[in-house]
Amino acid sequence: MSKLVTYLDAIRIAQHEEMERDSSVIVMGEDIRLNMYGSTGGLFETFGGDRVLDTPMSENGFVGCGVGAAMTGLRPIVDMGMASFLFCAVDQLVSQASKNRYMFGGQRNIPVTYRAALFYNRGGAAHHADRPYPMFMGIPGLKVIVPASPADAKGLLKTAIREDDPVMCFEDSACWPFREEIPEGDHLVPFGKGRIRREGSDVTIVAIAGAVWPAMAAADELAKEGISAEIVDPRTLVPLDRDMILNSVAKTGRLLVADPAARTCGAAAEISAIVAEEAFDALKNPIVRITAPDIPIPFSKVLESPLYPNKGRILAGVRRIIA
Amino acid sequence: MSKLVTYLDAIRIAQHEEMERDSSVIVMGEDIRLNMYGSTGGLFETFGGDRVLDTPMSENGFVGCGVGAAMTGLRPIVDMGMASFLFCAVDQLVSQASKNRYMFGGQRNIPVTYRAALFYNRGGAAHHADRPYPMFMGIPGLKVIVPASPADAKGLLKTAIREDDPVMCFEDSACWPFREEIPEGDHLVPFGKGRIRREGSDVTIVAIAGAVWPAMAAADELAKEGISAEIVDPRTLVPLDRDMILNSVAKTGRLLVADPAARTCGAAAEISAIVAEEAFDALKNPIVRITAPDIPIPFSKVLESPLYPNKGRILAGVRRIIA
Amino acid sequence: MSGKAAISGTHEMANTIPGGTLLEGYRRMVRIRLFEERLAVLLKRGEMHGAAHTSIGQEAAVVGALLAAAPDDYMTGTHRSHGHPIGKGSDVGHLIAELMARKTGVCKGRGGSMHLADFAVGSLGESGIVASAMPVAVGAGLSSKLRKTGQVCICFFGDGASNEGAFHESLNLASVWKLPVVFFCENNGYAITTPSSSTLGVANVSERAAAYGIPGVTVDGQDFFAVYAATAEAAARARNGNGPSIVEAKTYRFEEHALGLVLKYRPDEEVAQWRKRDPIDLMGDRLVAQEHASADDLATIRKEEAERLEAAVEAARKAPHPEPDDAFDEVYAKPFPIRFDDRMVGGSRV
Amino acid sequence: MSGKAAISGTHEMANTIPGGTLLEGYRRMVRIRLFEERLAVLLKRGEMHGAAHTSIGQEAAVVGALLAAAPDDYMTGTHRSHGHPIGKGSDVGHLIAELMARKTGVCKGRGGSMHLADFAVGSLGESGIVASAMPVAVGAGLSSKLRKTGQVCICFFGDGASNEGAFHESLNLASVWKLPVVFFCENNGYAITTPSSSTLGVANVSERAAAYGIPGVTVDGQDFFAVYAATAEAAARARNGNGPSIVEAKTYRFEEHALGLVLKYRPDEEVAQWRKRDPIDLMGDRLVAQEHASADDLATIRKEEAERLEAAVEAARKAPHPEPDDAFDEVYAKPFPIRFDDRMVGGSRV
Ligand SMILES: Cc1ncc(C[n+]2csc(CCOP(=O)(O)OP(=O)(O)O)c2C)c(N)n1
Ligand SMILES: Cc1ncc(C[n+]2csc(CCOP(=O)(O)OP(=O)(O)O)c2C)c(N)n1
Ligand SMILES: [Mg+2]
Ligand SMILES: [Mg+2]
Repeated sequence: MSKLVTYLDAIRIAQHEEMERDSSVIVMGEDIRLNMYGSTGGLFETFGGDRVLDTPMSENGFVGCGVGAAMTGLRPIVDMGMASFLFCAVDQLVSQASKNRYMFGGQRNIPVTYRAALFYNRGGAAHHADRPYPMFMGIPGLKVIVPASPADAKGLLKTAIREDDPVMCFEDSACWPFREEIPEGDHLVPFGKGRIRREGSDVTIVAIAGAVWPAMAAADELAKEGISAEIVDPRTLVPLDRDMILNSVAKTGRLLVADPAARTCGAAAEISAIVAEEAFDALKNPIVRITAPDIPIPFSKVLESPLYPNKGRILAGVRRIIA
Repeated sequence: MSKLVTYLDAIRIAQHEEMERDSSVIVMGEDIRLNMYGSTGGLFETFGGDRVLDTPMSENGFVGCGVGAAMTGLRPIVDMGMASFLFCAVDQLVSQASKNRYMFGGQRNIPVTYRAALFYNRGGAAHHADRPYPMFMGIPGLKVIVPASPADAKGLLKTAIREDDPVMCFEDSACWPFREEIPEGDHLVPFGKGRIRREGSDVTIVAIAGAVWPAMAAADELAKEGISAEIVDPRTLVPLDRDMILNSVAKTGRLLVADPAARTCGAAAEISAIVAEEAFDALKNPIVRITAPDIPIPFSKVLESPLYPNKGRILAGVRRIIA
Repeated sequence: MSGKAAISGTHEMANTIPGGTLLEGYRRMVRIRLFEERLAVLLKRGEMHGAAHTSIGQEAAVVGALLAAAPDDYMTGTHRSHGHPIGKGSDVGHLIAELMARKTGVCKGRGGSMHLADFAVGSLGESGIVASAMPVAVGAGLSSKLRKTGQVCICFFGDGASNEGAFHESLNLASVWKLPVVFFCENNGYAITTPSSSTLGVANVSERAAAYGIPGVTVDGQDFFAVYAATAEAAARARNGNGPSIVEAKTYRFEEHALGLVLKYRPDEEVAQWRKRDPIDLMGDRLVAQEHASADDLATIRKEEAERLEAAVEAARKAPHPEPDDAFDEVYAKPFPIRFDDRMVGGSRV
Repeated sequence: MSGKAAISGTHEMANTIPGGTLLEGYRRMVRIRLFEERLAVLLKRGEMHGAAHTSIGQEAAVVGALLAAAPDDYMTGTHRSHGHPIGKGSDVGHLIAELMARKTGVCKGRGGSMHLADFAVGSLGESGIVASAMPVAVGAGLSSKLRKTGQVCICFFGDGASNEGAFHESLNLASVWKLPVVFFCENNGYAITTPSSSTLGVANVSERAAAYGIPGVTVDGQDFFAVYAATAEAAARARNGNGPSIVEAKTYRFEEHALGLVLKYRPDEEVAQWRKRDPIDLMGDRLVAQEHASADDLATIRKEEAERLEAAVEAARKAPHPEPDDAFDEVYAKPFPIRFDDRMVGGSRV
């Protein structure tokens, strides 16, 4: 059985199903009872105030509260609203969530899920438009997921909630309105398994989060010119499906990485570095990164909209390596 | 004129000279008046309590205080103690220090310097041993420097203090005891200019911060085997001397990056990705990264000491690409 | 003003405010109201984009506090901060141009609604990250103390913001260093949908002053006179080297959290009750009653301000948008080229 | 206990503490003292490494608070936290093994002095990042409230920590959610070299309770009885659903901030005065005076504890160090291979 749902609703459904299944799952965050951000509708009405908590504006506090609750028998989902607010809570994410299990000799699991929306390309300006997942990829002990479609959003988030490790789920607002048929019930997408969104033989495009869709559009265009692009959606960045990427590059000999985050030390850099070390012999051409540039995000749409990977930039990138 | 000084003392001297030169330079941080961390000796006695401020334990607060002071006529040096404490202040670093200039249309410069010690390989365990500069390299608007020797520590820090942008200076405790002759007085090292610490023709080793020294030792060893390694110390990570790295690789055709930070999305990944895109044609072999692994830092020295780049690991890495 | 928190609002000093100041206060309150009412229209018409949080209903708190400050005093804002630069004296022309994302905007179209700053009038900027400008305000206070300029910084924040760690660290730093900062809370009872009664352990934000050994006072935020008096006292105290205080204005936002949002969390009755205490009407009535102005004078002010706004909107409409490559400017004071696909951009542009 | 802060310390309830508890209290205080005195020796001899912050002088605060808690109550520590797990009942054997970086350590040699945790006795762990365990304690409180287990969490923190944003957010969250947390401040007057008189705007940390509408009390931290009584009351209150409180123990660390440090910031006279009020001596004298024990009984306790420690140190010396590849274990509950040079490590090891 499956039905047509949006990305945002898939996230709501994943939470609803897991809360129904496991009474230790709770949700906390700012303004979630009234569904301010669109993915918590009905949770308060169904599961009540003990399990759906509106928090004060204390991001560091409630992020750490999630860790403590997770170490003592609950399985919290912490709704951060927009990813830019994560910066207020980095200490708890790094010093507690990511380190406690290891540091304490594995005495306790830390089954907590942090959800954060990537709210870029919406005229939100510098304080709302961050895409900070690379920062957290670099923190050992965290897992990082970036679903690009409704079915993956549901399946990955459900896996995250059941995972016994801290997981950061970055939800790309560029994908919010997309609809697709998604499997009902226990649809679980495993971590560390990417998805070939389109098979191809001339160039591998690893596309992250919302960049999957312009990459697909670019592949359509390239097909018309007789260039066959393979689109790899890693879906989870930590753990990363290295094998899928390396195998694809082994086949195509060319790599472009499209990523809406900033360039320096980003996910695209990491993927490029893995391939430059482990699939070098297969590579026929330079590895191209199509990312946002290293600047804060400006308010003006004229300024902002060219900054993220789009079909045109991805096409131009591919043409640079297939000359 | 020059004299023999330690890395830590070079940092003290840089601050002392700049405070003498410019009365708008102030220093603030925890326990600096009594020189807790070894690099602020005599400042309080010389410049008094108005310019040398012991702060309460409020890292986010005083990091932001540095921004506000910098926007209104002062030139603060904010002493963070150990780099692990930066996690408590990420919001002010990201949301205020890095973005305000751009966001406000360039109305004000933000001449503030943040100093933080990299305190690894000292049995400090997970909460004291972080090397988080990659996190800040990914934040547009910040500049990031990593001096490896006393003379560079002095010259880069003096430049940082005079810079009209927010600068994060990461001081590698592995380098603290090193002594060298350093130029007295106005010794300024420009940002974005790396330093070839040793010329060579067979392989380029880009070594970051404390990794410079085991890389030099490895190069000595390699020389005995007839392998000529060029050691590039980038000195500043943002801006990065891309040309020096690309030119070196153009000459040697091989690249190894040695970096004490964690692997994923690190400085080594960025340098690898730049080269894989911009010097691909010169590359004869895979690019190797010798970094710390993606784990929190354990307390035991048996566990900790192998984790960072050392001579043996660098040698093994070079041998993988010069087979 | 004392460490104890109590709604005062009737204050001796309120009767000594010069008539010119009062009329200017009325004018700036009207200016804010018209400006923000206009934003709703611009947004609907697609002439503006992004989130916009209005101060409609809170104008007495905003302007009362800022007219009590000196022209060269500093101020930091919040996400709900069109009113603050206007209250501080900024020109509506370059503010509206900013909101319409024009190159002529006060931040060249890069800031928008939540990131207005106008250093010419002492506005050090706003923050879309709640409470995040508070440490910056402390830094401005430190700077004016060390440079001995006598400037005070008015640091605006909301009831919700008072639960952030940045609030605590800022208040404490300013207290132990006796910095010239007035922490001005616009307590409108809610953080988006969440009532402050459920997120603060205390009834008044001013009670938190006790944790820092500084004075805190709560005043009627709909009453320009009360706000002005309390802020003037706090600013004088700060200027005299006696350190910071909290001034809390109990107020209400008449509109939604942001333009365009519709969420049901406030009883209709509550909204209606507060709307009866429109700060502009209250001020106007008192100005007429105290013979500072006639009803006609006030009408003239409103007309002038409407015309000023109209002209500003027209000018902004005609003003150029930035060019795409302007995005790479001014990231740094001392810039270097930034890689964007196969181009290096921004480096030589300063 | 009231919202007002005042040194109480003489408390009705103190006279009702069972004799067995008192003797166990004395024993654990001695255990901490001997343990930490031994660390100094081990460190000097190179049998231990890393920073070690001792509680010597603060044992009554540590043990008084923890014996007032139930065995299955939770606790979070600080960087100065050998005493906390010991006070909560943890075995010195696996603690000393941890400090000597052995595989048999309570954290398998990965934690060390600042990261002891022993979930078997409710110790949820310490934090080398100051104040950073406080939000974790709040989470434990939330968990026990929602799971209805009746467990209280004793959250230790220092005077310096009370200036961190994490303190504020933790206190406020626990207050508005009425969580069963006792925020226990060991106020030893300094954060490393910095006196709390220069970093807090208030004389007592307990005064900060006013900002959250919760009770705060200050007691004599050298007096086991006073600490026990105040904590027991706060814990009972928490357990009954009435929410958190601050209990502040005014105390002193007799030694330097950390073993091996030498910095001059405390007047000799001050140190000497406090040393006269050694909490173990004070407790011992009172136990004898109240006829809970003879001087010989106490000597026996000290001897037993010395022997216990000796045996623990010996066992740790003989215990194996971890193997280098153990470093890659237990980063995750559900692990994946981690790349280290040209090896993939850790993935299959759980
Ligand atoms: C750190 C942070 N968390 C969350 C948000 C989302 N947010 C924007 S405004 C707001 C409420 C602010 O409440 P308050 O401080 O009372 O100001 P008001 O909106 O009532 O003027 C929230 C939760 C944010 N912008 N920043
Ligand atoms: C966030 C953070 N900042 C700074 C430090 C360095 N540091 C370690 S202990 C300490 C002082 C702590 O003071 P207090 O909370 O009073 O505890 P005490 O040491 O007196 O027991 C400092 C500044 C740290 N570990 N963490
Ligand atoms: Mg509010
Ligand atoms: Mg202390």
